[in-house]
Amino acid sequence: MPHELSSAAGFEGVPEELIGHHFSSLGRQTEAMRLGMWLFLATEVLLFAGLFCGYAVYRFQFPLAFQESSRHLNISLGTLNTLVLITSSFTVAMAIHYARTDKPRAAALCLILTILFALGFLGIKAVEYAEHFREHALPGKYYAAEAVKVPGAAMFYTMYFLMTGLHGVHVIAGMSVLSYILWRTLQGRYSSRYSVGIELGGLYWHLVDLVWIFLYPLLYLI
Amino acid sequence: MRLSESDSSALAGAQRHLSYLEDGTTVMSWLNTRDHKRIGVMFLAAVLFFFFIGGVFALALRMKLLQPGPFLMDALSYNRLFTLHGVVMIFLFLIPAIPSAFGNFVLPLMIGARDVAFPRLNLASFYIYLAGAAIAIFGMVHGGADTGWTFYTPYSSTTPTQVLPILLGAFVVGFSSILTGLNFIVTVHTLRAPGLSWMRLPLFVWGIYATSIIQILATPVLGITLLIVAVERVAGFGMFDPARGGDPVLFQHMFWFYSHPAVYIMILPGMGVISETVCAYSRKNAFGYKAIALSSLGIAFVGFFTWGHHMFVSGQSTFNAGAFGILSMIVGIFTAVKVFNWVGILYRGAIAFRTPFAYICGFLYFLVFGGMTGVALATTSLDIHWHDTYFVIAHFHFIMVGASMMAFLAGLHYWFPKMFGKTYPEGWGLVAASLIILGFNATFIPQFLLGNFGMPRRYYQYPEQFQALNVASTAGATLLGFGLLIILIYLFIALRWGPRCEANPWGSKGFEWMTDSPPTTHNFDEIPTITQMPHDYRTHEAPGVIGAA
Amino acid sequence: MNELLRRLLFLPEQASSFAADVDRLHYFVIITTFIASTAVGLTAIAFFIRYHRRTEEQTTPHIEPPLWMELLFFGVPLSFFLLWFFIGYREFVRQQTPPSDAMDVYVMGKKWMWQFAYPDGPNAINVLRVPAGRNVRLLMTSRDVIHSFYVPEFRVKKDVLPGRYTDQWFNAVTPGRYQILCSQYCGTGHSLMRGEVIVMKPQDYEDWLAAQKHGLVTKQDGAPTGMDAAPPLGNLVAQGRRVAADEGCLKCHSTDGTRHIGPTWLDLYHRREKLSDGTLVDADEAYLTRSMMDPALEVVDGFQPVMPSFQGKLGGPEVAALVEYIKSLRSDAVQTGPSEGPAYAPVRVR
Amino acid sequence: MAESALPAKELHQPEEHGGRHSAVPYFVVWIALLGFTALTYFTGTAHLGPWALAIALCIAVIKSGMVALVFMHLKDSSGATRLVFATSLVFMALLLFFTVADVATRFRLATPAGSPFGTERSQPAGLLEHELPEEE
Repeated sequence: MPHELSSAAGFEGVPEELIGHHFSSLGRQTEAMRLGMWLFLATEVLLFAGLFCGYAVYRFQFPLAFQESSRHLNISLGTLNTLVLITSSFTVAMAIHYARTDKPRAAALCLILTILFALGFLGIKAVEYAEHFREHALPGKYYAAEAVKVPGAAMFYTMYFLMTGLHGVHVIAGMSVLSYILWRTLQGRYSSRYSVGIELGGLYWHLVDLVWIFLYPLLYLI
Repeated sequence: MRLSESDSSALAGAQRHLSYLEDGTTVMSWLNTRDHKRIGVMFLAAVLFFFFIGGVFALALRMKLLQPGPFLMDALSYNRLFTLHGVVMIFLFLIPAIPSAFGNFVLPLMIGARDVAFPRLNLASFYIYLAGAAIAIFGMVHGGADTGWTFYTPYSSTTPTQVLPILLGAFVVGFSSILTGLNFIVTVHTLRAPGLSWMRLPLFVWGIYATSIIQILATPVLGITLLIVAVERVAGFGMFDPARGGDPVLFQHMFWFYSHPAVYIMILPGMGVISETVCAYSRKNAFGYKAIALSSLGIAFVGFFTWGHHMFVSGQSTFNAGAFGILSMIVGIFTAVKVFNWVGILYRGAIAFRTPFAYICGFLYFLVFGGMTGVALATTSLDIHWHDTYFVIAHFHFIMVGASMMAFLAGLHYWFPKMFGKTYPEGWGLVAASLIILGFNATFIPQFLLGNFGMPRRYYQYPEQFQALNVASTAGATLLGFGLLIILIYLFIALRWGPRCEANPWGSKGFEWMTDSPPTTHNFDEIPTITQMPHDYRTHEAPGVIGAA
Repeated sequence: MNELLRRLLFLPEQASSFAADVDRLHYFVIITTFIASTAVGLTAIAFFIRYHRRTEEQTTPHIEPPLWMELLFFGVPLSFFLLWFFIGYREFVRQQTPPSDAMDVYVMGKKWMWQFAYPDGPNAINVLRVPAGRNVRLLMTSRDVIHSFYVPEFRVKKDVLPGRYTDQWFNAVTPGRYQILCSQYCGTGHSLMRGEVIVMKPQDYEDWLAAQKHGLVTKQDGAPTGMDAAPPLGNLVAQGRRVAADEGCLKCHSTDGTRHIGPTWLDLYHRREKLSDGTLVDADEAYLTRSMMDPALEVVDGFQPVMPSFQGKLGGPEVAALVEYIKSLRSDAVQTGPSEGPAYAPVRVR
Repeated sequence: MAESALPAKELHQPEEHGGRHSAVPYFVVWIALLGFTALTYFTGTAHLGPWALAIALCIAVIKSGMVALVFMHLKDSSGATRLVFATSLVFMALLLFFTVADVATRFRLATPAGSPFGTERSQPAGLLEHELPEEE
């Protein structure tokens, strides 16, 4: 029988169906779930790699258009969005911390804060999109903005909408994962003995924040 | 109280002697199963079904090519046919075949685990595969795409045919591939039996592990690429639109970043099966075990560096062509090392010539022939004449239909007693194997010559001088199709009325033969402790359960 | 030896300067591979026979390969592969960099036809005439999707990309007629997109060029496909401008955006015109051709139906040239139409 | 259940998360992230020319490193998970490197119209007809 790493005593009160029949101990299963989640995060990284690759190629081919167009983005809203997402990443980390130290109420509060920050992020994004639609700074053949006439500007906005769009979809997915976890936390499911569920949700949200940390300078600043 | 080991075995005591096939025979018990063995069998059935459909498309194409002019069908349906032949054969048969069907069934048995790491995820990946296949079939029924399985833009984003369902079908099937890969990596990392170190893992597990790495790291890039083309078709703006400065060659970069490692997804599990069966039938330990295992990982990683050799003449820069050319040579080495080591296994072995062994010979011949033409293609200057001609088609069919399908058939026959507890008729097996090997050569060697002659691929009508070779190729194709039909028939008969066989008919010392066949739902009564390498035939002692506690 | 192997492998004629070198590497690779694989095959068969299973209970020794053998398995194939690669890549670079003294020919691939234009004048559909023994550089682009210019006898092939140039060169050695094939899938007509390279003796080529210049050769080279018969001389846009001037179109239609008796032609292509009866129509090729032939049918709002019909006065090529001319009249806004090919201009690139 | 040798490459179990887990590192990282965001904002908006991209990417890498190590507990998780995250970044870099290398070393006229070193076609149409300057 594999060596029991964590003390046997630590598992009282853990619901029966949590340990798969084929896992010898809870420690091994948590480790498996973490490894599984990180593999899933690797696929998300490579999903965005496709878009970053497009951005790199077109920035290389149309440097003037990319610089001109990125100056016409609303930098203050972009920075605000970055602060919102970083703080949401902080609150989700605190939520996991509270769950692990048996304070489910505080954990639930942090999760609600995180979801509100996410909604705030989407709201700010919606304001920016509305502005783009008004000044016709739209991707591909819909591009007719007067501000930037350099060829290749349409390509910048194609990349802008593809990247922020896909990131937005991931923010929405992250919010639904967080609200599922919020519901589980309110049920008192997570404790210092079993907290892998909230950890995995937190990992996904941190990845969404990681992607934005790279998107923000590439699109708004340079 | 925590579920201790002894309790679980008492729990399983009731169904101790019920094999996984008899343990619940309602349809729901199959559709809602968590058992990796049942999911493996369901994948096998789905995969064989799509192999049959792809095969029918292939024969239809070959029939049309009997005549240089219009014959049997118009240009558009011919283009749709070869697109669907490509999509079905690659996304719905070759990529899931060995990893999802045999990998699901045999991997947990080989590492002494009761099941894969995430059984529910395993079932979800089967249903995602079916959903993707359903979307693709919906597209096929509504006419199907005429873009070729490579979906090159700007043709794929401007053609009026039904490209969107096929794109989304491939996108969804990609998820199933990712989830299977994820499941296997975590299983191998966390669920190995005690005493089973990395250097004692069976070579099939190495093959599946390397394949899963590729599935995890390559499939998302295909996902995003197909998504962007779908957005371009639906919303009208796209990253690859040449009128806006978009770069069609960028699509090819991102597509082949997935599709070249995908061809290694198709061949690596096949190499794993061959490593197992060569050891089993020559009753010999794996000669150069470390070399074969590490070259599987080598192929998995270096395979990501070589996608540019699909684009030597596509407007890619000369510098890049050189870089990709050298790296393609390096990835070719790992296959060469494996072939030499497989032949080394036969030295001083006790070779029993059974049907799977006939498939092994076919596999080695086709892998060497196909692999060397691949190396010849990678010498950039020869590729200029050969690219997008029938030479390339013959090259990848030698590897896909030749090597990978031969390995699939070898695995199917080798594990048929393990999966279903029945034996297949040996005589018919050898007849079918020789028919297939003969038919295959007659189909694809003329295509090599067509390629040399200069016939481009995907040609509905071709200049007259190519007709003779095309007729020869079609004749070979019918023979190949006939050979495969014989297999289908005698395997089905063996499944229904075949004689039951004993637990280890081949006397193989692979770890998966430690349990009885077909195995019980919980695989092992006691998780075995592994104390030696697989396929160790120095002692004669009956290959029963090794080191059971 | 070369001829025997070439015929054995069904290789087409070696009609360009580097075809022979390519085939020599081809033979080297094929012969080495056959020797190596027959050796491996024979050892395998020898093992089959020597070590077949004698008794069911037979046991076999545990053999591990010595390190030198593994390095041999690794080193020998690697050295051959790298040797082939260096020979091949040197040849590839030679094929990919056109010599600077090459004669330029502009190739435009369009859905299912090839159009060739020589910098100093004549252009032709599907037929490319080149002098033997002369370096010829092809500057290629596509009007819609990716095509690929492939001449098996010259061992040359290069994809033709929309919206940008790709180039390749060859030096046709033996005069004759060789088929051009499109080898990148481009739709239903992909297999019919064939052209012909006619390699002529230098003197014949000069005579042909001179004849083309004076427009003596009325018959259009090669069978013009119904879709797009370009007039024999000059490119389409210049031709369209000349027809518009001769037929008096410019008396009523301005080309700089100012309103005149008729609507302006600037930015007319793909503009949404509001007709007098209020319906909206997209000014595409069909609309432009219809309004030339039957102007009274669709009159743009705010203009008088005074335009005469040109039915019977303008032939197919003239209408096509006029449409091309109208399409080329675009203000400097970012391109909105499909990716148009480049105007044919002498491009000096070292 | 006999005590038996661990599988050679056993994943070491992360130390038990008892009560002694403090929240201080999270606050520190949060403040640091806000600081770096401000830093990247100022370096970004100040026109530093070619260096802007490099600086912005370095700051982004530092920020994402902090989030990954502390917030995502990569610091104290097993070797396998770290290996997975590292390989995904390596393969992203691989895709970017070869694709941009292709675009950078391409035949000069193969880049699209409109890019600074694109075809002459990107100049206003009038310029084309004149004879090009001889020196290239």
